[in-house]
Amino acid sequence: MPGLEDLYREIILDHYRSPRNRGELPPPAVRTEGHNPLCGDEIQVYLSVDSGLVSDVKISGQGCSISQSSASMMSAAVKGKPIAEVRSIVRRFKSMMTLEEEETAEADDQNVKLGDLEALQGVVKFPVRIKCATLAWNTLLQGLDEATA
Amino acid sequence: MPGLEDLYREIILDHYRSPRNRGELPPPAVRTEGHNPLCGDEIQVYLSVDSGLVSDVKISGQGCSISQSSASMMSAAVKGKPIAEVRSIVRRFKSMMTLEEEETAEADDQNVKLGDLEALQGVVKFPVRIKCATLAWNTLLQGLDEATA
Amino acid sequence: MSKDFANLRQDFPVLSRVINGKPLVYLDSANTSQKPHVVIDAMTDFLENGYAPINRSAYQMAAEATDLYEGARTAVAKFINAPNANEVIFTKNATEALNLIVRTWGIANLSHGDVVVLTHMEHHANIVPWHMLVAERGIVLRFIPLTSDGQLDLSNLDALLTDAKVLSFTSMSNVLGTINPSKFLCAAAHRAGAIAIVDGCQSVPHMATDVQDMGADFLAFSSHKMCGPSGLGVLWGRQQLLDAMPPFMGGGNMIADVRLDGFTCAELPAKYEAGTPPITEAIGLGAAVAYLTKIGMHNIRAHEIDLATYSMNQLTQRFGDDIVIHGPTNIEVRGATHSFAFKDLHPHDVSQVLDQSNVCVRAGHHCAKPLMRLLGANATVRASFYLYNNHQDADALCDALEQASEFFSPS
Amino acid sequence: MSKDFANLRQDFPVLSRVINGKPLVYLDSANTSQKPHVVIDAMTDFLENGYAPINRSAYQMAAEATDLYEGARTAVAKFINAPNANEVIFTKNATEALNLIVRTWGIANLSHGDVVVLTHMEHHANIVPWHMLVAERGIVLRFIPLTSDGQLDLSNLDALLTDAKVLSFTSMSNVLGTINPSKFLCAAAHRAGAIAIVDGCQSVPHMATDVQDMGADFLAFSSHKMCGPSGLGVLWGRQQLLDAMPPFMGGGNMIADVRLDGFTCAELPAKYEAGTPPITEAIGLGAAVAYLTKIGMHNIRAHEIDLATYSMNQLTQRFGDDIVIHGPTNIEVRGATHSFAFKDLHPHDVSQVLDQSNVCVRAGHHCAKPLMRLLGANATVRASFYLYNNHQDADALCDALEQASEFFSPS
Ligand SMILES: Cc1ncc(COP(=O)(O)O)c(C=O)c1O
Ligand SMILES: Cc1ncc(COP(=O)(O)O)c(C=O)c1O
Repeated sequence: MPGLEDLYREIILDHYRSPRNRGELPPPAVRTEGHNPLCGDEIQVYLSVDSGLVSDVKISGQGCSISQSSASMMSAAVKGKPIAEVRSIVRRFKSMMTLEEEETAEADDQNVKLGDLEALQGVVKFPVRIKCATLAWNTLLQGLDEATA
Repeated sequence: MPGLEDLYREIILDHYRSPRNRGELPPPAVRTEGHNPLCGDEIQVYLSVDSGLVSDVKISGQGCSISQSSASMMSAAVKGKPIAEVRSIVRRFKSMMTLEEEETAEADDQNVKLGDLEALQGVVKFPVRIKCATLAWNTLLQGLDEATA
Repeated sequence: MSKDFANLRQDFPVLSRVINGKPLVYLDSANTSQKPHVVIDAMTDFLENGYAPINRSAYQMAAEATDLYEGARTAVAKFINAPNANEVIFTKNATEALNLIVRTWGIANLSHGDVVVLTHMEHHANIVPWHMLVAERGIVLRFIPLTSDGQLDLSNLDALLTDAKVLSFTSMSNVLGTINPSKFLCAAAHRAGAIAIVDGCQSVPHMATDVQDMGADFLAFSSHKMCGPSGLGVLWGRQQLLDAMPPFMGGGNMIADVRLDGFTCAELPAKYEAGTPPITEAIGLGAAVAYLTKIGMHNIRAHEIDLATYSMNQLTQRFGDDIVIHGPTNIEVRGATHSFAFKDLHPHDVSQVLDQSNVCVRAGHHCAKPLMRLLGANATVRASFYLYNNHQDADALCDALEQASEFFSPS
Repeated sequence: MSKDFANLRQDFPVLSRVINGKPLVYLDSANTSQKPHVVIDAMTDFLENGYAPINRSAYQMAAEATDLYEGARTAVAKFINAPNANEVIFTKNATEALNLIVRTWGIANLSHGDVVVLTHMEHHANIVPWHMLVAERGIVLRFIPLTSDGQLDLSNLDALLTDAKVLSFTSMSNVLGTINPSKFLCAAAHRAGAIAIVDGCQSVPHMATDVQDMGADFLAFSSHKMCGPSGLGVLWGRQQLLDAMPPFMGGGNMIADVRLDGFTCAELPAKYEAGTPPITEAIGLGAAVAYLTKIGMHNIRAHEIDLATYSMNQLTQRFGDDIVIHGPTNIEVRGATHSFAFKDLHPHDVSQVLDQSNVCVRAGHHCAKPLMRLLGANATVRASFYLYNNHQDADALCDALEQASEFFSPS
């Protein structure tokens, strides 16, 4: 059985205790909301897109350590990046979070580095928590689609 | 396990092969119809009531040996009898057909003789067939209620 | 019969039951099938060692239970070649699956005057829900008639499908054994602009199913007829349709959010699985599907063609004009299900005498009263075979019929 | 704890499961309960020796199966003191039972502007089906508010019930453990001219139920929360109401006749049991009801009062202000179900650490989001006890909470 340390790496607890990019953005930033129907957690992602870049991102809402730290790390990973690269990061992260190897990744996603986000790899061993880790990411994707529609 | 002889007494097969009171009665005779939803059997009971007597009764429809012979014996048992006595016979018959002793019989039902109908007692050992045996009786009851309403 | 099929009788504990010194001859599988050890054990093992809620709690036993439950869904999806496991909805039986379609897709898409085409050989489960919509909404039902040998009469199909919004049909008749040309019918429905709903209750247990090749939009079937537990049915539907439909029952699990003033639905498949689902039962069906797959659906069909041929021959050879077997004579288009009239005996009386020999058949209207009226009978005797039956079972049926004949012949 | 209750732990095979060297501490029974040997055995025995269809075929094994199935109905009727076994309808879960009422009685009796009164502590299963009727028909929902200690605030009850047609409420909150005054509420509903629907999911497994004394019109509950199998729920209703209502699902068994142009309904209970029912599951519930009756519902309630008191005391003594337990403090009006907030830890994180000690609790919204909003939380940790729990389980919960506290405290 995987132990607690596999799930709660130090870096995760750090992001949980001091979340980055907390807050809101005023319009015209895009605001999207995500629910985890299992536990009732809610998250809001605010997204500013500017000349092909994710120029700013903020996170609000509540959740467990996994969903909060995942959101915090995500915000740090995508802020200031070109949209195409952000989508690559999302794909890489989501494929890390799937149990079976789904072929969703595209060729050049390999070049993308997940950095700190690798710490969330342990979540896969706790399938119930995968939805916690991916909540912010699915919400971000929705926002990206809206912002670039 | 009860054998076939318990179910198919000779008198039953006789009524099945030569059913009594087959046919229809024209209005103002009351016509009621019964279904056995299990096997699809249908029966029609025609009932003439005259100055407190069941002056005539006829049976049509199709069914298995148990339902047909039960209908035939019933017609013979009630024809020409006062309505109160007919109701007594119905109660006695139905209580013979119940597995658990329900207290539906009334005091003076004891005086009623079932005669040939006793041959149907064996049906109780074959619970699935009870509905066959009681189909005509329930249909008769409906008719009585209509005729005396 | 191949040796494999002779051996697999041991997989079914109930088949060794002896009543009155006679072995069990179970010929009522079109009604409900027996269960192999592996299915019973999967359920017992789960109940004894790992029973837990699914999709709700986060502890290990709950995660394991969720894996087993979702694993069963994936197995069922593979069994019918569904493109996506989320398109597989667990219901309580096939009847709920068919009602679900009518109350969701039907309510959203059908209004006064809209035409739904059924066939004259449908089970009540594929008639009565539509009748309800006739009463509520004034939709119009048309019925594909039958040929004299119990096949669909397709000579007028295009006219019947004109302006139709739905074609809903059984892939195999539970009375006649007729195997309908599902792929052809789905294509015809689509050409006419209708959706195709397939009642797969009688075919899914007995032959390979491929919803993509068949081209169906919805498929309904029952766990209990395919070696799985009671209390469980399956609805498969194309994701696009399922996503667009309104919900069926409201409650836990099917929601994304609930407020005092409204709610939003969850994604598939949760959207159509309100409340605590049949957890143990789904796990049992998962085991049943694995069992059937291991034997091979093509082998099962071949075995049943052999059984259908042998039993049909025996019945006609031994009883000649005394028996009228309904449905097609061409075994290519029929399953191993024989409904018949025997002499002038009432089916109830026949089955009663058969029961003395521990031969289990169904006597009745088989939940297909419109078809029975067409056959001119209130009831038939139906002997239906499955993978665990053999030639001896067919012989036992014939022997018992002979006894019935003797018993009721005027002495 | 009395010796009897100490011994009955052996009746539940899963309780001897050891994970990671630690025994199972199952505190999720408000979600779904474990099953005793007698229930598992009743199901296995049926599947191995007598599985057969019910109400359809006439052979001996089918007759035996029908007796077992109908015997279970009679046992359930007696368990809740229903005047008539035909008033007991087997559904797939309590959610189906509640939806059934809304889609039959509700559709037949409620129209635009009609008022339905619920409470602020309802499970989604007793909210969402009504929301659907709000959207379809424009009925109006009112909610009985709660007091600060999680009881129904009845100070305005008469006003809330004015012109109401329905009062539908849970007899015990699955979140707060609050036991509602069902008899009083049914009487109040009737005084106002409304019918009373009781969601008995949380009370029927834990205390004696008497529908006649309670005065309810409908009662819904689940097999799987009362030691019975999954895939089965119960709807009880007064015969007069059930007889008058339109059918719910259409199909086999629920009909008296079907023609191409319409159908007529069967009598109770078949009218509401379309298709092949959960046969094995009903037989399992029959065994569960016999098991609970033998122990005695009053003894179970007494045992749970003891558990509730002990666990409440331990939690508050050991964690003081670090724990906030929701709901009433008076054990007379609460079951052994504790929802709580622990320090500033998220319930998911708490339950994850508890799982390391094999302590199984639920973390989430418990399918009662409107109530969660009232509590100002997205989620709580819920520990729920049943007849097989003991003081050691409460101690294990407290020990594991201490570990959670340590694990997350800044190092
Ligand atoms: C109070 C209450 N009502 C309804 C339900 C729904 O029961 P089921 O999931 O068995 O349909 C539950 C349990 O989940 C409950 O606790
Ligand atoms: C063709 C067909 N459709 C539907 C059904 C209904 O299935 P269930 O009783 O499992 O709901 C059956 C079986 O009874 C069937 O044979």
